[in-house]
Amino acid sequence: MEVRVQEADFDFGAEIAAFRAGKPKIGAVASFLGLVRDVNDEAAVREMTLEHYPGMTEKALEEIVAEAKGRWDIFDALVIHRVGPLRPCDQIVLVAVSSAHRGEAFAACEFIMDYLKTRAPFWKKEETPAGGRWVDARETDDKAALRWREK
Amino acid sequence: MEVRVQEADFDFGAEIAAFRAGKPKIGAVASFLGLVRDVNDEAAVREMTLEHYPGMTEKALEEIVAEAKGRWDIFDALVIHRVGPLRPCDQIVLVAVSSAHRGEAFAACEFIMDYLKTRAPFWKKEETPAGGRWVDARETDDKAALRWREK
Amino acid sequence: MITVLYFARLRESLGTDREQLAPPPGVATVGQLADWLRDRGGNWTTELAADKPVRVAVNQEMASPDTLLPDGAEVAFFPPVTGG
Amino acid sequence: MITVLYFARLRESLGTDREQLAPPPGVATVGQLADWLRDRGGNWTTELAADKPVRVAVNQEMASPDTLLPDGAEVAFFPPVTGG
Repeated sequence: MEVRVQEADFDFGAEIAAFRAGKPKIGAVASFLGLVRDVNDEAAVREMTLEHYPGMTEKALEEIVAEAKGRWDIFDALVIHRVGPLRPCDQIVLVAVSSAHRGEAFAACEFIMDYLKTRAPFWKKEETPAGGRWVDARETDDKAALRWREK
Repeated sequence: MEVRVQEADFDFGAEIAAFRAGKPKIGAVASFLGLVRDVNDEAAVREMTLEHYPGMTEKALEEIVAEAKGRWDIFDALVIHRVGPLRPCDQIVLVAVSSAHRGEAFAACEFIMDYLKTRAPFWKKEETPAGGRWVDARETDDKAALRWREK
Repeated sequence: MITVLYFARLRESLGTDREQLAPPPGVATVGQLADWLRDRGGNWTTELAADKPVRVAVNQEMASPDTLLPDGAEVAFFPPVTGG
Repeated sequence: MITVLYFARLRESLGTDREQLAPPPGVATVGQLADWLRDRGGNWTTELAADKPVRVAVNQEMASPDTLLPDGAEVAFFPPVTGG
């Protein structure tokens, strides 16, 4: 498993290719790519900045991935999350999970994203025509994370 | 929406890049990549051949994607499925879904895969040391498709 | 006249992938067509046996035993699908 | 001595991202530390008010008001996270 927090952009296709290369037991790769939208809550976003808590962020992501590995029969997981200034259409986050069959890969990938959204210390600040504003946590993200408790 | 059935391989990264290029409303791309495993049901697979029903296959895939669009608030979906001879580690299928938020993209992507597995006319024949054999439909695939009826 | 297609295991076992047929009066549905083909004997009888999980499409839409066969229909017999 | 870190909105509002503190006896938990900092007044009082959704980590693990503060602890105050 690999977790990376970086300012640099990443090559989604190359990352997925390397993630599965030479592993003929893998039948399924589920992945998620999060992108900067130009509109959030009805305000035009020109730029955003992602702040994080160095050290704790990596630790939290590793714990989330370890928990996914304990819950589902998956081979591997990759998480890359960017920090620093980002613009619309920029890549923010990549989560990929490999497994023999698709059900496990889908579930673990969505689980990692839901937990990342509520447990990994990242904060978004958006620049809009009305000025900078810190993004509020979404109640739907808490709900998305909570539903995994029931399973 | 785009559906392609082809013998040729595809470039996963380039497909996803083109799928989302220049669309700053997209916040989430969930994708699935299905690969040939070297082992299936305890037999060593050296090669497989995917047969399909030209015409009906494309129609079935388009209906599945249209149903996903009716169920979830998604922007777009892409399905590429290969046919013909394939070897372990080869790419079989790509499904990608874009949306504003991740929940819809994940659900629609998994729905499309589950329905594809039970409704799109493709058949796998595996070559093993014991000879060729047609792959039997998996009961778990029927169950995976059925659970969407309850929602 | 109808066109009948066979795929995958059925195509191999029956030794054909396509035939043009003029079913007799009384063969108006998918189920009646299967009964009529089964009467050919040999692999036709075993592959189209009632307990075999054979799927049928009429004009490229999934069909059931009571689906009617329009004139000129394209009817396909195949095993449960295993793509992806 | 403990190290206290502030992130995001709190960092901006409090005008600092890090400070070394020697809390008085009686400040043994996260909740007591927050009370003590709140007594500084101004933005400290409003940002750390009980009804604000402030999260706290002790040595990079999520903490609750009754989490104890080990000597040398790294304590971080921040808003609910919004990554991804």
